[in-house]
Amino acid sequence: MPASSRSSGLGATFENIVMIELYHISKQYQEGQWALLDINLHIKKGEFWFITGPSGSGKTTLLKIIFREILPTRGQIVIDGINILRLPDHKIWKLRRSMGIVFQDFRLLFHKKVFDNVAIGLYVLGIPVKEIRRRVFNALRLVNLHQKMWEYPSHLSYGEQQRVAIARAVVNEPQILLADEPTGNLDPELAFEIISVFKEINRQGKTVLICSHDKELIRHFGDKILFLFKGKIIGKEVQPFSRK
Amino acid sequence: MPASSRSSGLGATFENIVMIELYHISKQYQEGQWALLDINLHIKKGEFWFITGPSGSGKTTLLKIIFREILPTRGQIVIDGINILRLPDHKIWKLRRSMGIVFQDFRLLFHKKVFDNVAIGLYVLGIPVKEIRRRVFNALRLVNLHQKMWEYPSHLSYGEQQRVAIARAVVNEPQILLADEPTGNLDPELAFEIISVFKEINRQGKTVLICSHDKELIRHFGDKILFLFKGKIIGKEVQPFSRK
Amino acid sequence: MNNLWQYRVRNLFSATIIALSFLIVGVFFSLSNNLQFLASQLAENMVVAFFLNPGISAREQARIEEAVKASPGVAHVNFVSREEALARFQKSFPELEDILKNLGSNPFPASYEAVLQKKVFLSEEALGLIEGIKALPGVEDVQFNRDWVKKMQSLSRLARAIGFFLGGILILASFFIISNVIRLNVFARKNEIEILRLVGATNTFIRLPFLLEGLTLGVLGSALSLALLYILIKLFPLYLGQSLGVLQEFINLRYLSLSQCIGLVIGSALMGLLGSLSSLSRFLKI
Amino acid sequence: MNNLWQYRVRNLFSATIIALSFLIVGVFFSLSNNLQFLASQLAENMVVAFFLNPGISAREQARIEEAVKASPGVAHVNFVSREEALARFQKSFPELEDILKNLGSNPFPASYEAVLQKKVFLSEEALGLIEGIKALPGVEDVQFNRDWVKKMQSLSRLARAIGFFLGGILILASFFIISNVIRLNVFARKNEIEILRLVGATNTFIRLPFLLEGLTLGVLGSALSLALLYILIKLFPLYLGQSLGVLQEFINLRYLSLSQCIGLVIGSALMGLLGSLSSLSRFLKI
Ligand SMILES: Nc1ncnc2c1ncn2[C@@H]1O[C@H](COP(=O)(O)OP(=O)(O)OP(=O)(O)O)[C@@H](O)[C@H]1O
Ligand SMILES: Nc1ncnc2c1ncn2[C@@H]1O[C@H](COP(=O)(O)OP(=O)(O)OP(=O)(O)O)[C@@H](O)[C@H]1O
Ligand SMILES: [Mg+2]
Ligand SMILES: [Mg+2]
Repeated sequence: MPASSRSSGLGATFENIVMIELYHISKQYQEGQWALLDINLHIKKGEFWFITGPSGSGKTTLLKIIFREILPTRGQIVIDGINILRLPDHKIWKLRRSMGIVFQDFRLLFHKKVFDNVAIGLYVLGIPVKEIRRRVFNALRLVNLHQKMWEYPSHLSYGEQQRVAIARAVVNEPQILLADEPTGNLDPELAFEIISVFKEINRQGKTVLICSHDKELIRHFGDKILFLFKGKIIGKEVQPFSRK
Repeated sequence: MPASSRSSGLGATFENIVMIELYHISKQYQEGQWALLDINLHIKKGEFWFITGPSGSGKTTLLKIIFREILPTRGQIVIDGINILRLPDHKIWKLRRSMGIVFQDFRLLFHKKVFDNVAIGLYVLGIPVKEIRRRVFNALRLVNLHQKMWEYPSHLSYGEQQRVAIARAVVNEPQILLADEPTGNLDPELAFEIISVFKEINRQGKTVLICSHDKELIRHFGDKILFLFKGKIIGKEVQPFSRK
Repeated sequence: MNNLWQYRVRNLFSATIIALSFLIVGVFFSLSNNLQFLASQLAENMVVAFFLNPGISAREQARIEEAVKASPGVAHVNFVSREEALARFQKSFPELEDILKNLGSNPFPASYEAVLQKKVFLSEEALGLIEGIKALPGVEDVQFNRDWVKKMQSLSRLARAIGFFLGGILILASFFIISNVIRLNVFARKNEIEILRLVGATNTFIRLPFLLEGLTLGVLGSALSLALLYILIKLFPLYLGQSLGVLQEFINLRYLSLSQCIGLVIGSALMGLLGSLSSLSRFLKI
Repeated sequence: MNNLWQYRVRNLFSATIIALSFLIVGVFFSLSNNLQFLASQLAENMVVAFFLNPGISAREQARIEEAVKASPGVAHVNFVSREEALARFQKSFPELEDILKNLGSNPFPASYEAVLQKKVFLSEEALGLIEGIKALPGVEDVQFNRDWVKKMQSLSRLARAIGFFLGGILILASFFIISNVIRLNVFARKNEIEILRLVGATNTFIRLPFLLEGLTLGVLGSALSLALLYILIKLFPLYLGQSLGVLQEFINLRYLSLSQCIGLVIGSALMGLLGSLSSLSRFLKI
């Protein structure tokens, strides 16, 4: 698969183009309990969003639906013009190659070295080894972990593992970057640095969505903030002139 | 095993008795890299400590050594008068029954219900079923999760899973409570509540050690604070008259 | 034990593998049994015939009879008169009737047929015994199929060798399988074991379920294999149908003896226990 | 393929199980081969003897010879004169020499011995053939061991039945084992598969390694089993030693034929592929 094909239709250069559209999205894991209820949201290309809300309010569920890891019970999602619910299973990989995600539970491979954990998304694209090495090193340097490249994740501290997950998500330079509590296990200084990295990526035209509880971070970086509570949007804060 | 035996020698009622003594503790996972270096620390019974420091500074390593999950490279640890490094493997269970721990990665059993995850420490003690049910319910109510008692952990949000881990650690009413970043995935309000729970337990005479990055929490609750950096103690803050 | 049910798919699979492997052991035990049975049946039909001189005196004949009967290892003795010998020959070779009719006198000698005890017949001491009697006056000739004796000896040895050889290999394989199955189970429950340790479970508390599991798997596997073997043995002749009437003696398959069954079950139970122990000692250090 | 090495312990274990199971299939194929060989050898020694009237005319005899030789399925024909018949009898029954000496004339008739082709001998048409020749004038009697014919037929059928029955069961079992081994492997790499999906790997990219793994396991397992079988067959007689000289015909074990070996390898390769596919289709839905 040529590497260029992953940006087909997604790499449009217009500003103000809508990237993620959610229409009446609801999710019910179990009868009678709505993890998400009637979510409507339009996210433009190049925007930087924070999603916040108490534990169990549906933040992770929302990210998983956008990533098409789970399907919503109701509603439609359009990403870069494509209704991803109509996408057949064997074409999901096209969508996935345009996105990077940092899961709340990291999902690292403990029997593979940090290098391979980060490189796995590049292997899949069939990129030459030299190029892979360069890109992985750069991604790890962004999160200040290049000196642990040849360690196993089980030999890392929890915060270091989280940074590996972040490196894996950004190494592909995806159009859309989703991050679920990416600084939950980092000290405030490092958290600040990491979000700056996301901001830098955002400045290159990528769309970024971050779930976070950290009020200070949100206060400092939040261009656009979505407040969730019990599965519902209870507020949006949008700065018309963001700091970017 | 009668339930009472677990507090043998550990439930002394004197104040000012030393509970945890660390002498020149150092830990080297790999040649040349000291995860901990010459840590000396005396923690008295009924004290409430925060341990803080940047990612990778050795907080988790310190807790694991106290819990005797790993052995230090150098130094000695005495817990309630017993040198735990001299404790033979087949007697570790006695030490463990006097401690509760919340791991940074939770370590829940995903094929067992929340109830069983919390109850596992009580099963081991051979406590009657009725009593187990009562205690588990109370522990889950403390972390505001009693309504999810019969769910599987995989059906919970990340913050909810963290609360299950907390409930499991406190259900035994251990003499020593260790918690590694117990509020990393919780919203500030809930984090506040949870630490209040720990404070309440501490008020009953138990010794509590919490690792945390959260400056606000530490500012609010911290009687005694230990600052780690690159495996060394770079500071201690001790309020002579703590708020308890 | 709880866990046996929890991982029922994996454990069913394991029990099936174990049963299969024991079934193979069982098949060969049963084959060996059948061979032994066939051998013993053939040996029972084996007799040594001492032909008497036509002109033998009554005293000499009595001495020979006594000597044959007194020999250790002789089960019982038949006297075959000359008339009986003739009648037998006529029955065996009806196409030679003409020849016999043309004969003036009965050419067949009388004989004592000694039926030897199986264990004696298959042993070397039979030869000495026979030589001794052959030396008596009045014994004209001795007839017995020494080749058959040897073949029977070899066949019996072969059966035993197959039994030990394949049995040994397969029992080793079964041990290997059980121990690996338990290891997989321990491995699958690594997390649970770890957490049990963390909450202060004693070693016994952690190990007991696995030991019971190994025991149960062993017993279950062997019981299943015995049932399968029984069905196989009962169904196999049916499947082959009527056409085998003439092969009756070959396919009259016999099941394992009770003591063999009990031995198999106890053996596999032990194997299950040992298999668990060997896995546990490796995985459950701390 | 990388993963074959990464999980070498588990895969070695798997290959061993598969090899063991194929070994059993191989043992029975080889047993069946040996039985078939024994049967064919016995069949080759089987003849039908047509006894001639003592007072037969030369023309009648010529007609009989012609009829026997012209019969389809007759491999070749021997003429046994009366003198030869007598000589044979003397050789077979040396203890009856006295009787024969007392005879005035040679009581044995001359005969044609027809050696039948194996396939004819074991078939029912042999009977019709024999009846036809028996009806010719000058044929006094026909002798052939119909029982032996039947036994051979049954034995051959038995061998084939054992082959199909046990072979079928064991090949099913092997398929089950391979498919489960691959399932375990897929299961063990669930996390990796999940992450590959997350980073946008195509289905082919994910499936190919498992298919190759199943293929390799199948081929490895069957090759290993062939090697083991060879060793078993070569070592077994050695182990039994000299004592079996008289049983040479039983233990002159034959290996599988080349086409059977190739069949086994290809079959197990296919089995590996199918086993992987069946596991993958269940686990790799999305
Ligand atoms: N099992 C291990 N093998 C090798 N090195 C390890 C291992 N565990 C931890 N380390 C290293 O030891 C150092 C301290 O790790 P530790 O987990 O104690 O940090 P921490 O303070 O808990 O960090 P965090 O806040 O990120 O959880 C780190 O540099 C880490 O890479
Ligand atoms: N697989 C599942 N099955 C059933 N219920 C689920 C499942 N996943 C999540 N839930 C429930 O859905 C609700 C929302 O979960 P979600 O993980 O989206 O919360 P969150 O906002 O990410 O919380 P946190 O900050 O604790 O991670 C929770 O009440 C949770 O219990
Ligand atoms: Mg979440
Ligand atoms: Mg840590």
